[in-house]
Amino acid sequence: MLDKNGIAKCIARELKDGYYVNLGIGIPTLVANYIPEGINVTLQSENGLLGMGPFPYEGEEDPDLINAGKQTITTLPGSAVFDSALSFGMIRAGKVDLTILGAMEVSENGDIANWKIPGKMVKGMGGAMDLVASAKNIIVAMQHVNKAGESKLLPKCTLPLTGVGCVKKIVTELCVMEVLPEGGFKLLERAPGVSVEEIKKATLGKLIIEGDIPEMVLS
Amino acid sequence: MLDKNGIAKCIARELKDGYYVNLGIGIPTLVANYIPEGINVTLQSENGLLGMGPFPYEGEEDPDLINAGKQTITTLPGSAVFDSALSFGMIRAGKVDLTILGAMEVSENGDIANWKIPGKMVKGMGGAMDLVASAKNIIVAMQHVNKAGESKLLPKCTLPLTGVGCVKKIVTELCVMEVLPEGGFKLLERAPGVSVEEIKKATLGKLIIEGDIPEMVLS
Amino acid sequence: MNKIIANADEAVRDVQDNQTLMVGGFGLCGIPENSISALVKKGVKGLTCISNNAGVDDFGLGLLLQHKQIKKMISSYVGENAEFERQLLSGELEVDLIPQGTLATRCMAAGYGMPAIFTPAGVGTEVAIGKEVRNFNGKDYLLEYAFEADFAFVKAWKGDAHGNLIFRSTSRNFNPLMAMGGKITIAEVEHLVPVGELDPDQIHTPGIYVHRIFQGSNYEKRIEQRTVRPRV
Amino acid sequence: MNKIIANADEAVRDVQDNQTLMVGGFGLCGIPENSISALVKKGVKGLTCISNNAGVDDFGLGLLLQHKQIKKMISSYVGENAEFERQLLSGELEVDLIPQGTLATRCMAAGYGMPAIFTPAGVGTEVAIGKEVRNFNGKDYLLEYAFEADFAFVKAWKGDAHGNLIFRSTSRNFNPLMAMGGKITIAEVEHLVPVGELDPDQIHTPGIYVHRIFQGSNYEKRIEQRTVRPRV
Repeated sequence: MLDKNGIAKCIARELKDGYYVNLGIGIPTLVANYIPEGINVTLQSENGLLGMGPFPYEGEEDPDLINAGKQTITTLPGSAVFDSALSFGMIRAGKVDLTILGAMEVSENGDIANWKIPGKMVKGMGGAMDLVASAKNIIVAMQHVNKAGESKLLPKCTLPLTGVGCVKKIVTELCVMEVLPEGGFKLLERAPGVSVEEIKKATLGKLIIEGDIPEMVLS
Repeated sequence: MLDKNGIAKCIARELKDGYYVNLGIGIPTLVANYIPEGINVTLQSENGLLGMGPFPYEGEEDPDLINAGKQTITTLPGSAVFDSALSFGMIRAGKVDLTILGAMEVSENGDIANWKIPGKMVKGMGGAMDLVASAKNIIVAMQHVNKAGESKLLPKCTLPLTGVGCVKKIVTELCVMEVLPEGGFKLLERAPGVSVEEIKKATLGKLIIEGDIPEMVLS
Repeated sequence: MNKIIANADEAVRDVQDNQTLMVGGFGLCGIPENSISALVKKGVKGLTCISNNAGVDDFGLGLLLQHKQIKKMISSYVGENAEFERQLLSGELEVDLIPQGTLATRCMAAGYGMPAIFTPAGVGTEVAIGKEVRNFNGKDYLLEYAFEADFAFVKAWKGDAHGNLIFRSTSRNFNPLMAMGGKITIAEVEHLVPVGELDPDQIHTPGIYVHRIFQGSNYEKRIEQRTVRPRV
Repeated sequence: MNKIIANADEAVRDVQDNQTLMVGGFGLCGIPENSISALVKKGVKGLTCISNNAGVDDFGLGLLLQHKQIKKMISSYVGENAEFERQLLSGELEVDLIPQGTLATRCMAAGYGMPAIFTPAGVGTEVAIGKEVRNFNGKDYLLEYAFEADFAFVKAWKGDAHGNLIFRSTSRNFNPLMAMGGKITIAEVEHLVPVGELDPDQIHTPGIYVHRIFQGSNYEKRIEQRTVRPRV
């Protein structure tokens, strides 16, 4: 079973040299801590920055320099700043190679719901709908089940959608799954110590298991 | 009868303090020489400059600094440079107060033809179609008749159009005319020494003459 | 060409009840602090505000909410704000939630003279309800209309009497887009500099889009999520 | 993130016959001189060039015309060029004339992920033939599609290994727009500077749009219409 950092570490293996990556709030943000050595990745923050650096040292916070989660950050040599329209322009144009974000539900055809729970105060979709509608490659980082113990991997989302047929891969505390173009969650890897049976039990949508499912190896 | 500089001088009276103005090639360019005292006007060059200054002194030409006519120019304090899309964006958004350009023909409903003569080598419309489709106020500066002695003020243009129903005012060597919303060239002023009869003779489109037509006074 | 006005009160002098305002900034970053204060002081009511966020309880647009001056918010993300939630639940406040990129692009569209744009954001979701869907090259897009506002309020780092603006770091965000979308655009700047001091190549918003500019004062520049790393 | 390549020949190595190229510049101002020379040397044929102009007889795209490498020009204004006229009249060369603002915006649209845009330019003229006309707020607009090119060639003043670009004065023109419209974008720069030297706030084209960058050489920067005023 993976903790949040484990999920982040697992996703970080997907990063390729030269990638431009947009990281959502929560677990996705942690991916930045596990970028493999020798791999150069540029982080895009959709409020208008390419080349997001680490948090500033205390006392060096700049109120004019924040990320999309409104956290104080830093730039790096080679950073570029731009307005919000160009930021989503480059996202829509498919220039961002990988988007990693959280979800409340994912359906077996790749639909994602992560912005609204009917009956609860709705804060808004922020940039999530733009990102999922545009990114070439979307990986969801989330817990396999919700707090009530119900599967978040469903035949069909029950919550209002953020995007349709867009999720390519899902990493949870239990496993890594690929969403197949024809539908279904194809099990790729098990988290350390997690059995296929446990994954089956926690997955309500169509789970596709072909051959032996290897346990992942995280360095 | 006005010469080219006279036409430019006459049009310059239309300039108001604070105006952003786009000047076409030819007579319109001369308008910049007659901006009334106390009137501040900012010239827009559609290749991407606000605040176009005069030609450079010899030896100070900068190949990176040209106007839409590809002439070497200068900037002024307060100039701003931008790309071609933003340049036409501000034109389309109606931020340019006045556009002055030449024409081969103007029709009595304000259509303009100034880019193409069938059978002759066509160089292109450049930015003219964008300008005439977008500007709030378009003044045409041209000769009243063509080289063959035929009127350029017509019931209907015979040449391929640049824009439809867009010309507001026309200044020729003979007179100043307004294009009425309901159609027709309303005669506003005669050039010095030009009679109404001469203007009538040179105008093929519907000329509207109401009351006494004053002779213009140019300082 | 002198667009300089004395101060924020003078800047908002003709804002009327029930008008639509664009307000720049992302979270509390790059918001027109002085103009917001002046709008509170002026007490205009029934405002529709187009702004990515709605401030916090006691800062940013939260100040206008506190005084019940806002009728409707058009935003992508709201609610770091208890008063906002109260007004929303009680029905005093309307909220239109719009994807962030759509919001940015609709503001930009006005400044580019484009009456509408196509975006894939929201296709197949409740955002698409009632909207025209059109397929280009096998992908569906929504038709979304340009935004225009009676007034746009933006905050820049530097500006001059012509209205030319330069923004600093990520406080740029929505500001240049909204500067282009106002029928009247009002810029407050940290540094009002003499004409000629700004490099023409470095101007983010050409002055043609700006109608009034003033030297702001007492910038608080509050930080919403202060995050730091330990010194090693 | 190192996008630096050795030179122009290396930059154009995989350009194929019959591909579509965007070529930045307005007249001879801001054209990618080195890349054009390398394309001449490589001898690729049947090119479709999207470029505001077509150069002069012995410079700019005129060089590619001279060697009969261009099949089609997509431009707003052409013909300061005898060889161009000859090829056009003989039917060797196709030309699509497009309003300048439409051309610029169609290039930009690709970089903004917008499949099409609306513009009033050309409504009621022969440019509108066969195009969809749509009325917004009482005004007619044409639907025009985004341009994409196999390669975009741009010329910047400064650039770094990440592909970030800064343009100088009006040599900016179409360059940033075409930089966004290339499937592969190749930038040549007068000054290739170390990463970190460019101010993030002053970058005109963020590196994400640029795939290859090289230090250009021997810039001629020819002036098409030298105009001066007398010293008094």
